Amino acid sequence: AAELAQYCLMLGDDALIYAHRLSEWTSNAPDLEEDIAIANIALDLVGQARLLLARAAAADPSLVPSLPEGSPVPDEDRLAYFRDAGEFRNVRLAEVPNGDFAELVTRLLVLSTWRLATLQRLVDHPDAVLAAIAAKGVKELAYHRDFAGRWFVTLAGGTEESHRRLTAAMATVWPLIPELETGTAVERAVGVDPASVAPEIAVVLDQVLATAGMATPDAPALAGVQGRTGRDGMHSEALSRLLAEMQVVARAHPMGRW
Amino acid sequence: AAELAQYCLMLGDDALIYAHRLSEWTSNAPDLEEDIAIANIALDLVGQARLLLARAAAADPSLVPSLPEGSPVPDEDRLAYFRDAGEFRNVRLAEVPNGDFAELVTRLLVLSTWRLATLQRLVDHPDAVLAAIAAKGVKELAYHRDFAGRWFVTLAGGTEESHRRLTAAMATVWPLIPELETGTAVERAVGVDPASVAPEIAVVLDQVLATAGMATPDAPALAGVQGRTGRDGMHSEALSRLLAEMQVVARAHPMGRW
Amino acid sequence: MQVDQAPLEEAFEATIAGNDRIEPRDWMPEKYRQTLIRQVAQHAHSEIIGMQPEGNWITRAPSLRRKAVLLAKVQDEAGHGLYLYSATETLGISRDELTRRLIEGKQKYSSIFNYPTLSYTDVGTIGWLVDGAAICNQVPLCRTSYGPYGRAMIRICKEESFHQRQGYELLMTMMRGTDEQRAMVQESVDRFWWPALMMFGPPDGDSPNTAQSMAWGIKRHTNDELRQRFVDMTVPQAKALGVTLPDPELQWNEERGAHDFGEPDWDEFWAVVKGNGPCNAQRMAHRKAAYDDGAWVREAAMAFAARADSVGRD
Amino acid sequence: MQVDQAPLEEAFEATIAGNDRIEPRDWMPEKYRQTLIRQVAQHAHSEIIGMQPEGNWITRAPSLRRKAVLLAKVQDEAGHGLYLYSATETLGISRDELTRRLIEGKQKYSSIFNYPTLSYTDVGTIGWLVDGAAICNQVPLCRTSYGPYGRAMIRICKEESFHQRQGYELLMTMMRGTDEQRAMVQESVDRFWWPALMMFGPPDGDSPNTAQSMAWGIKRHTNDELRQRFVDMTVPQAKALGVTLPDPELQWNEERGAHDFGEPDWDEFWAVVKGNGPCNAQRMAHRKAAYDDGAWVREAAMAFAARADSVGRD
Repeated sequence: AAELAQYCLMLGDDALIYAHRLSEWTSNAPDLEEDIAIANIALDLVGQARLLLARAAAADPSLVPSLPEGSPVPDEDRLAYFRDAGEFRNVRLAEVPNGDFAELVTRLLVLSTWRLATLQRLVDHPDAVLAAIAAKGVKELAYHRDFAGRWFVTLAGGTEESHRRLTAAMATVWPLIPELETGTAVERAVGVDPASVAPEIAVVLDQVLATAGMATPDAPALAGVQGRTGRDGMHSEALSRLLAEMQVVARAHPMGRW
Repeated sequence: AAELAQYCLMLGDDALIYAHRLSEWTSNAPDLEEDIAIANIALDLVGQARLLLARAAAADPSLVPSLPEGSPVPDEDRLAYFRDAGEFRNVRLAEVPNGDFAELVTRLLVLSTWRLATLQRLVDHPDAVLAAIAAKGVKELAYHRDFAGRWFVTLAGGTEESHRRLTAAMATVWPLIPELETGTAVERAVGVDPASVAPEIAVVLDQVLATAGMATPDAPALAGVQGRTGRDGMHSEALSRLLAEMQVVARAHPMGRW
Repeated sequence: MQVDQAPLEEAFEATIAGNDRIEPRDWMPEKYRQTLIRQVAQHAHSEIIGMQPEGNWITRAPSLRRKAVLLAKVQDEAGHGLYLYSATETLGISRDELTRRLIEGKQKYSSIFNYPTLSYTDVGTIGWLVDGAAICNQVPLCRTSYGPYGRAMIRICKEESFHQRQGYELLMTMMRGTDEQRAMVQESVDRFWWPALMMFGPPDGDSPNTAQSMAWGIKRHTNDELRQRFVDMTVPQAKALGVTLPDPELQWNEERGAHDFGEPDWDEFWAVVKGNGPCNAQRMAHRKAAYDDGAWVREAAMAFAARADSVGRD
Repeated sequence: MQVDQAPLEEAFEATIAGNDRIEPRDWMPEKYRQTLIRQVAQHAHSEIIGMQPEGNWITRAPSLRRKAVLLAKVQDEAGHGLYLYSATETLGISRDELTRRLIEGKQKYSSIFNYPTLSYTDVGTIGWLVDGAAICNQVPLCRTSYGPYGRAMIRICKEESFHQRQGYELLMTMMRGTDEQRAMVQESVDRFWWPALMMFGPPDGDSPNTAQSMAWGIKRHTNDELRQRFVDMTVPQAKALGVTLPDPELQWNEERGAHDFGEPDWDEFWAVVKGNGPCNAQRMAHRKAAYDDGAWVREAAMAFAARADSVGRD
């Protein structure tokens, strides 16, 4: 159960943290249609995060940060708002600061391709709750990937400027892909081994890149610290800043009702 | 004593909050000399803030936020780190987000001219502590104003681009000047009535603008909310975001020693 | 060559008189068209600018449930903007042109969005008071004489009243929380009460366009009528919530069967309308930055579509 | 026309042999000049890039006293960068050219700054371990053969050792704080210990330039000698602090009169040197953005100065 909880935390944190980055786009997108679509994707991911964090808390209550006696803050929010950066288990690609719209499209393409492949395999997971979360998520992720894929092709074949920006975005996103594929003992034990989905991700990305006429960047992996990366709680400098913002109101009111 | 404390809080918060904005420039300035100069100005203002907040706490201990029994956090830090946005008394010009270097120069010119004129009058204040803080501050502020004034003239007479940016910066800064000159009952009672320094500020700014060949912007005052502005605890949306960052580590450790 | 407009005008007047809808293909007086463009565009702009004050708190929402609710609400506002721009486009003007008019300050948006949101509580207060006032203004517009506008309003009003209930529910929940939370609710209501009353526009005596708009069936009630309706609706809600409305003159008038209430600060109102509110410059700068930053994306999409199109035609 | 270099070379060698300083006007071998440019520029770049990891915490410093200390420290680093660029300029290359070489990745900076700062504690750890290691490297450089470099190092070392004491004092204070704070100190030391050891460069066997640099008096000790000195200096400090250094092989060797210690992960070292550390791209992007954003200011200053100059000459 402790491992299942850890695994749900990983998937939940990916969703929560990337939803935060997506939500920063609200009222800043290139046009209304994209503003709505991005908010929608963020909303799906917040929904997934809630279910996954709740599942993690149920599977291993010892994970849940304790608050003063009588606090009405529910478990999902204790996990979201009362953990520090080193306790988050998301991959770093979910947390790095936003760039331009090309960066959004590229990152979303990679993350949604990866997450879709993962959730598809979790649909039959022995844990019925996780399986149900995955089944719901698969439909959502298919839309996310489709949105990203269409824009990826559009930007690739749009103007010189959009092509240039997409190339730059790929250079920043690609070094974070190996981290997605490495995986941890927990993932291998109770979830989907990322190494086993890596070939599928490669096929999908190759296909999109081929359609778009973009070359795969030849970028080495972004190193961790002593081999440890996001899944191990070793993050980039960006995460603590993100959390300072995300958690500020909740932490000011540990006894608050919302 | 309550009014003196409030007054020290106003002057202290101006220094603390603007020092924060200045410190955001660290490692981002146009050249090393400016990076050093801006850090120096921020450092002077942090120093002034510490003395003023400590004086406020001593003059009216009821102002100081209470922390758990036995907390070693000193009064100056309780005031800096454990008040919410609505309890800060700085003018809004101190808190609005940074723009480009022209904005830095313009804002610093206005704020340092105003603060220098104020501190010069406080040198003879009946409160010996405040008078001493003012005497020290006058020397520092003279340097800040000089730095800003020289760059103001340089940007005005530099390139078309720098002239255009300076004009735009003035358009964002000028609407916040009337708030500096309005003043509150507290300032009139125990400090320097801002209305009484307004003519001197106008003379200095006119002089700098004349040397630079820049026209005074014809900008109406930035309104408050129901007539209330920074001195009344009514701030812009930027302050709560600034504080979320500034206070995050201190608030996570109310019993911490640093 | 002058076409004889008399029969067209007669048909238009008959439609208005019969409370029927004018549709995009129908003839309409140029002033009617311009008035509608101004009003519907202003409404659309209000939805888009209105995303900012609440959007300010999405990343800081204090629970995941509230984060989802707020994200969905701000997304709805973008959706409303979209319908309303579409309705305006049926009057012969493009969304891009409307956006340019907004950014250049040639068209306005609701002044309420020029006030800052200073705590998360403001999300609830905006839902309760601001959406509440908007609904009072908008429900009659569901019967407005221009078809596309009326139909957009029906959908929008349904969602707005959902938002209003969500806002009220947030405040109600906070009132059951800590003393600090209750104080936050009161403080927020104190700040938004008067600006909410101003949302109905100046007193009838100072509202020169009202008469014509009512004659055309674009508007259905005067500003003061709607303001009174809002106050009467809100006072019992405030009581149930346990907050005080910051108006010492507010009291029930048995004779009128309505509440008496104080006069908003109309100087403040006009200052904000003229662009000098606390956030006008900030809201416009934000909108302009998003529009400018997105230009290359819109251009890329157009270039891509044009290429796909020309390939399709080959 | 070939000048006879023999007497010049002889004079140069004599100066080196006598442990005297080479000054900018003195003749020097071209390879000596190039080696110095590379080394002093790398040192200057390290100071400038080194502002970022600590600067990351200025706005979040948990007390006003610490905020002032940190601001002053990062400012000192900018100052060190300034002296060192000036020293490099005496070798006939401009600061602007050096900055371009940095941004284009043609010159390096110390790899330690490619590790992230993940808590405020890292400010203390960097002061203690990173500045500590820097001092071990730099104290001998005060006697380096090139005059301007040696004199800059004297001033820099004085300030660095002040920073080192401040960093150690922060950690010491935190160790007297809460359990959580003590855990933060240990976690931070665990992350920085090995990268600090790597600051002395690869093992002597893999350091091909060391011999020539020592012969020229640019360098005074081998990498391994300095690393040993650092370990021996730091172990008792760690004990006084109450933290464990994360090396199971670390122990006093009575025979050698020095500590034995484990081997750093040299694969990690070379990966970071080659640009693939956790923050290389981020640090370079930050530096490049600041440089690019400042271009219009530097141009304005030059244009203004040129105008003032031409007026002065009229």
